[in-house]
Amino acid sequence: MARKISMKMAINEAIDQEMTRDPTVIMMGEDIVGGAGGEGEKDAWGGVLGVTKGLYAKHPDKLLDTPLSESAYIGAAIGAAASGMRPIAELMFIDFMGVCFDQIFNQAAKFRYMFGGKAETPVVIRAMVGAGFRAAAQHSQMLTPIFTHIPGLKVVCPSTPYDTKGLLIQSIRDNDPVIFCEHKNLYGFEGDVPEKSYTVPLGEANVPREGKDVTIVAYGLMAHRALEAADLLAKDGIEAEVIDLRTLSPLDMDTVLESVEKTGRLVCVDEANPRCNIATDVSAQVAMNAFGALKAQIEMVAPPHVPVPFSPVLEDLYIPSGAQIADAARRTLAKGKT
Amino acid sequence: MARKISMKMAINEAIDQEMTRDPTVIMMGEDIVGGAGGEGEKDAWGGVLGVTKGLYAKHPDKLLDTPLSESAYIGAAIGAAASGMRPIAELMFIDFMGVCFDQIFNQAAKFRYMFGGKAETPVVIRAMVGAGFRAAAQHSQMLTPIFTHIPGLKVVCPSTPYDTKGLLIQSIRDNDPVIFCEHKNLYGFEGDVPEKSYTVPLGEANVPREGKDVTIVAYGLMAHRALEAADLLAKDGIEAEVIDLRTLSPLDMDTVLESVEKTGRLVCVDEANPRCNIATDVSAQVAMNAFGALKAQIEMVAPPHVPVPFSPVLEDLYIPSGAQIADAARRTLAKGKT
Amino acid sequence: MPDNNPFPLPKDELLDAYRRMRTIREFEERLHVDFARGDIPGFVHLYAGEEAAAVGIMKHLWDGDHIASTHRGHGHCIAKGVDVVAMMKEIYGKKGGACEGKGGSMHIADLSKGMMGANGILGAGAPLVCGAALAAKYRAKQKGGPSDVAISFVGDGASNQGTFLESLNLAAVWNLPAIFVVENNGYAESTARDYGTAVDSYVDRAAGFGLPGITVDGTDFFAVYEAAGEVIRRAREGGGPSLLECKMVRFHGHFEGDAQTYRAKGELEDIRANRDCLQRFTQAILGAKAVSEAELQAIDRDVLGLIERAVAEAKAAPPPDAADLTTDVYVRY
Amino acid sequence: MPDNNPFPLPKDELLDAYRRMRTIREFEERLHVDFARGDIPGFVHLYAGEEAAAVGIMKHLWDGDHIASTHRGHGHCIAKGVDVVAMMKEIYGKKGGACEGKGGSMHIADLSKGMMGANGILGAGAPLVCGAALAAKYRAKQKGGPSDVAISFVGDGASNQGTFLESLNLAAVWNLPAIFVVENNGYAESTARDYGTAVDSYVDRAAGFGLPGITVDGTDFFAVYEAAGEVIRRAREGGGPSLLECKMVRFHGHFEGDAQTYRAKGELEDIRANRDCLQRFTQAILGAKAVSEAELQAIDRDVLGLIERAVAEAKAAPPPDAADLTTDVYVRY
Ligand SMILES: Cc1ncc(C[n+]2csc(CCOP(=O)(O)OP(=O)(O)O)c2C)c(N)n1
Ligand SMILES: Cc1ncc(C[n+]2csc(CCOP(=O)(O)OP(=O)(O)O)c2C)c(N)n1
Ligand SMILES: [Mg+2]
Ligand SMILES: [Mg+2]
Repeated sequence: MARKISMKMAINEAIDQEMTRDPTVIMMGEDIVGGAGGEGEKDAWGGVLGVTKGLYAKHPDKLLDTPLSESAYIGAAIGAAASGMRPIAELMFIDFMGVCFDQIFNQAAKFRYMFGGKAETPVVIRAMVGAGFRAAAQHSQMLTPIFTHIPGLKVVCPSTPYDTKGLLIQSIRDNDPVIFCEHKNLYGFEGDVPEKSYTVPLGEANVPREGKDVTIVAYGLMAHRALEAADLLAKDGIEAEVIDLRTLSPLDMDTVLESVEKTGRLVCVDEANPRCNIATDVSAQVAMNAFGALKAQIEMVAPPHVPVPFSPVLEDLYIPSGAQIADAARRTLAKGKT
Repeated sequence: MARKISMKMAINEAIDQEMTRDPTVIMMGEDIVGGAGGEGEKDAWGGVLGVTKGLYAKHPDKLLDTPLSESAYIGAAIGAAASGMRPIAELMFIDFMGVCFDQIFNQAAKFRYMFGGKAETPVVIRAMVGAGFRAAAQHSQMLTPIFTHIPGLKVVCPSTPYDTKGLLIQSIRDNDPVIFCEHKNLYGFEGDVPEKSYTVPLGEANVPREGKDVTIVAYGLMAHRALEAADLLAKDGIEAEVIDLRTLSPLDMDTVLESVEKTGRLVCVDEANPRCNIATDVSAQVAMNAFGALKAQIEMVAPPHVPVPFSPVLEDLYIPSGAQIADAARRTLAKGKT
Repeated sequence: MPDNNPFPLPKDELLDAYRRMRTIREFEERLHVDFARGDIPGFVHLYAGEEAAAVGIMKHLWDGDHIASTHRGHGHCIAKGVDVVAMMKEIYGKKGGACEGKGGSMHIADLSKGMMGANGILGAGAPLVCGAALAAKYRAKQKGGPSDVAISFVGDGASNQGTFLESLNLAAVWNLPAIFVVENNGYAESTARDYGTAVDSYVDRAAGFGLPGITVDGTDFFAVYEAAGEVIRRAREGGGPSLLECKMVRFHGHFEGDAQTYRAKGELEDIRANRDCLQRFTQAILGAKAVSEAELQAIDRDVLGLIERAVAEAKAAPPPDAADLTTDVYVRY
Repeated sequence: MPDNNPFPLPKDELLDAYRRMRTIREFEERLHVDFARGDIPGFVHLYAGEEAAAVGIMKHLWDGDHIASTHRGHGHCIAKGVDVVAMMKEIYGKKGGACEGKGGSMHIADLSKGMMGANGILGAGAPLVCGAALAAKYRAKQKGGPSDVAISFVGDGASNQGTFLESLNLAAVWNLPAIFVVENNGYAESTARDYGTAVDSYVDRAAGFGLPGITVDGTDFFAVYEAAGEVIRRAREGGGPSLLECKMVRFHGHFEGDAQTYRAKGELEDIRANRDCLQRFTQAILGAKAVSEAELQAIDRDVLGLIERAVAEAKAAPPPDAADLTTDVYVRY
């Protein structure tokens, strides 16, 4: 497992391998090939940040550039999924969900239930999430809580290249609609990734760091910030356990509850805005199901209830930092039973 | 205050009075007048359930029927709000938000922040919410958590005709975008409503029933179920305090925290699906900010993580009942410190 | 009478078309009565008066073809071969319904028949049909021969939804075997078509997206049948998408319970008397002596029997079990 | 030279048009350089090469008129009179920026100038413009006289968004004083217009929604000016909405950093040499001796000075305060 590749390449490789394996895997999106209809280079872009670059050469019939019509082509991916294909649709930025949300939450998510269990909709919707790109209010949101709220959807948000490849392959093979959230500020992040195909199951959290004093729950970019916080806390002799949720729906509460039973302290971190987010969701479930184990208040760390600002200084303040997370841990450690 | 009218009439009256008072108040929506372009009765519908019936006769220039194009006309209401009007847009069922959400969450909600505080968007988007109408998965959702998650939006969901009138008038006068959620199963619910114009402030919960043993937090139809639960509990000598949030953003956490300080027990009820909903939001905030006051686990009551089923027997099981809420209260009362 | 058939369908097909139209009509008229009696929960939108469109089109389809329907979906379902008893059970919210009682009138589907669902969201079927058509195109490429097609039904009102409009362009860009049928019954809820749609001709609307368009009298089964045949043939042969407008009439209110005061005086009586597609069809085939009255009467008896049985079975069927509330959300979770 | 003016604008207006176009050009070319140097954060989409459209249209507008722009918004802002220094500060994310540094390039707005914002969401401006036009219609009804208008800009790619398409119909149904300008620069990101849009003619697209449409050479200032004058006049007089297509060219990549390998060989050189709207305009007004070289050079000096000052002030300006992070979300909360 010595090969290190970026998260971007991990995505590319996952799609490549699944397209090779399964003739029903196709992909559609805006400029995912690039150069269509023009006189210059074909496969000119591979998506706005080059994630799918090179796939067209290998699978010329399976990547479809689309008009700028998310409702139509995301819906088409869903319709194709309901009629035998296994499409991956790229919603360039998750922020664009507002023009096509109906197809996702009222159609894909509900077919199976509304049709009495007689439909399968194996579609994957890949989208960039998250702040830090200086891309401002309409290109920087997480929005994971909105999808997580909807029954019938699965929601994935990995933090490492290894998990990304394994979870994406799993998502493509999964028979339910999956919203696959890729943090754009992790695209360049490198890590060990086996060349061969493998899967990481949905609904299993990862514990990248064990500790006995406090549990920090996070996902996506925040998993890295949580690890930074754990490093900071370690300097004070505090052993933080970091849980990377990896998938938000299904959610691996068992791992969280077990950890809280051990540590008695919980910090939930989310890059999504604070109201009704993943942090409140996990916190509330712990307050309901492991109350007895809690030694002190639960702490939550999230951006403020504001849109993502453009100015780099403000955006950096907006995104929860390792220091903020460590402070939150210290706050809960300072209180309550020992 | 002896006059009793339905919630439906309370809405009608609020719009009527504000249109009379303020020339910039206009309203648009599908069939909100009805009969447009036809040869029969004008003002034939007054909306799909007759809520705006009769307003056209009084304000013929101010009610605009629209094509079946929510993006365009909800967006138009927002654009008109940003240029001097005070529009009310009717999104018939909140379930239709998926075809027009961008205009709400990326435009209306973010203008003020993105434009550095230099915009005001005084738009009210009225929509029917909630289950119990046998209207199935695409016409029965709450979706309040999705709007509450978004910074820049205000979210209101009243439970009584009195609050409805006062909150709607306040929402129309408010200078921020307001999502005004009307529970369709409360339209016929009657209560005392003054004829004269009055406002109920946003961000203030109501406490329809005081009690010292357990706090039950709810809103909309669930406020009524919570009161039913309180009745049931009273038979066992348990005094439940019921908090009707009334507005979800801004949220009156002070009232909730104060109550929990007193009772030490919390049940949060939501008709929205369980993941990342209002119940998790309030619960998490309590677990963070009033942990010391909690004597036992927080209980949440919500429908299961499933779409709204059509079959009446299933739909009735889907919607949380007074008995379920009372059971939840008993569960938390059975545990922990006394 | 085998020689007396001036129509583009042989006798047994004419009788089959009659059977389907009659079935839709009786199904809907029966629902109208039973809804008024309070037997049926929820919103019900009836297709009565519009049968010629559904059947005239669906007569060209096979099971591998897909359709996506609207809130007014019963007619499309029946015409596409969805089981009538299962439909009735569904509308009653019962076990054994087409969707096990979980969907109801607005969500009847049967993917085994290529029926992708009635839809509570206006315009939502159009993107789905692009996807079904894309899948069909991939299948055709693999297996050769004429392609399966996919057909989106949309009302005149819903034809102003962005989802629908985007789909016209996408279908043209991808050259999909897709057909967009605008069922123009003159109203969207209580609002006249002409108020909400700025263009008179759907052929112009289609042309704005590079699609060929045809307008036909949707109360004339044969006109629909012929036009549908043409656009479906083109789509099967790789000639791409089309738009087909059927001008038609709605016999009942927007939904059951609608007092229809927005209609002109005498309008309903007039359309029942002069624009009844089933009556037109019956008169045509009887007039040409392509079929006999006795043959039609036999079908009528069958149909009434079927509807009667469907209602009886629907009423007798048990409701879903409490445990069904939480099943069928995911394939696996 | 007051007599040498064959143009529809008097000399001072020609010079003003020149100044606006030149300002946009220099603003954008400067950003191109400074972005490459790493001075500027985020996504930047440049309007260079497209100036004649923004200015040819905006010359007809007053402050009460509204426009809604796109991700490629700098040109619209400058043409509509938004302060150039405040714009530059905004692009640098600084205090005193048009949006106090909170919006950035993709969200510059100035409602006091009727500029409703650049927009990061394709097609999103069109519904907003319907609303501004509706408000204008109410104002006109009250005060009489010609109506304010509202103009939505949309790229060729974004003209396939449902929001945009729905708005065409809504504007026609409500007979709004709205104009929809399709800025057809031949590309949507890296994809050629002809791939993503199934119809060749935007006049046909407009006709599909009952709107009059005009196509003009968007690199010809006077062609734009004249056509815009016509559709704006009609809208002001209650004659309803129109669509105006400007065929134009994009001098830079989709956004800064785009290598543009999708272009034909020599394409960029060719359009710079032969389709430069500013060069065309300059040659026309100089050729007719309507203005003098010295007059233009004086403006050039002014403009370069302004841009220089804008950059200097933007660099020198302090960033927002930490406390600004949480202000300006609501008017009151
Ligand atoms: C997105 C959306 N908006 C509004 C509605 C409410 N609605 C249901 S049917 C209908 C009218 C549809 O008219 P038309 O498309 O002409 O179909 P018809 O009912 O005439 O068959 C409306 C407005 C909806 N279901 N979905
Ligand atoms: C709803 C939405 N989808 C996709 C994008 C990403 N995007 C930004 S600009 C662009 C291309 C726009 O092309 P066009 O409309 O022709 O405008 P141009 O850039 O050529 O001025 C795309 C796809 C977006 N911002 N919003
Ligand atoms: Mg209709
Ligand atoms: Mg373009």
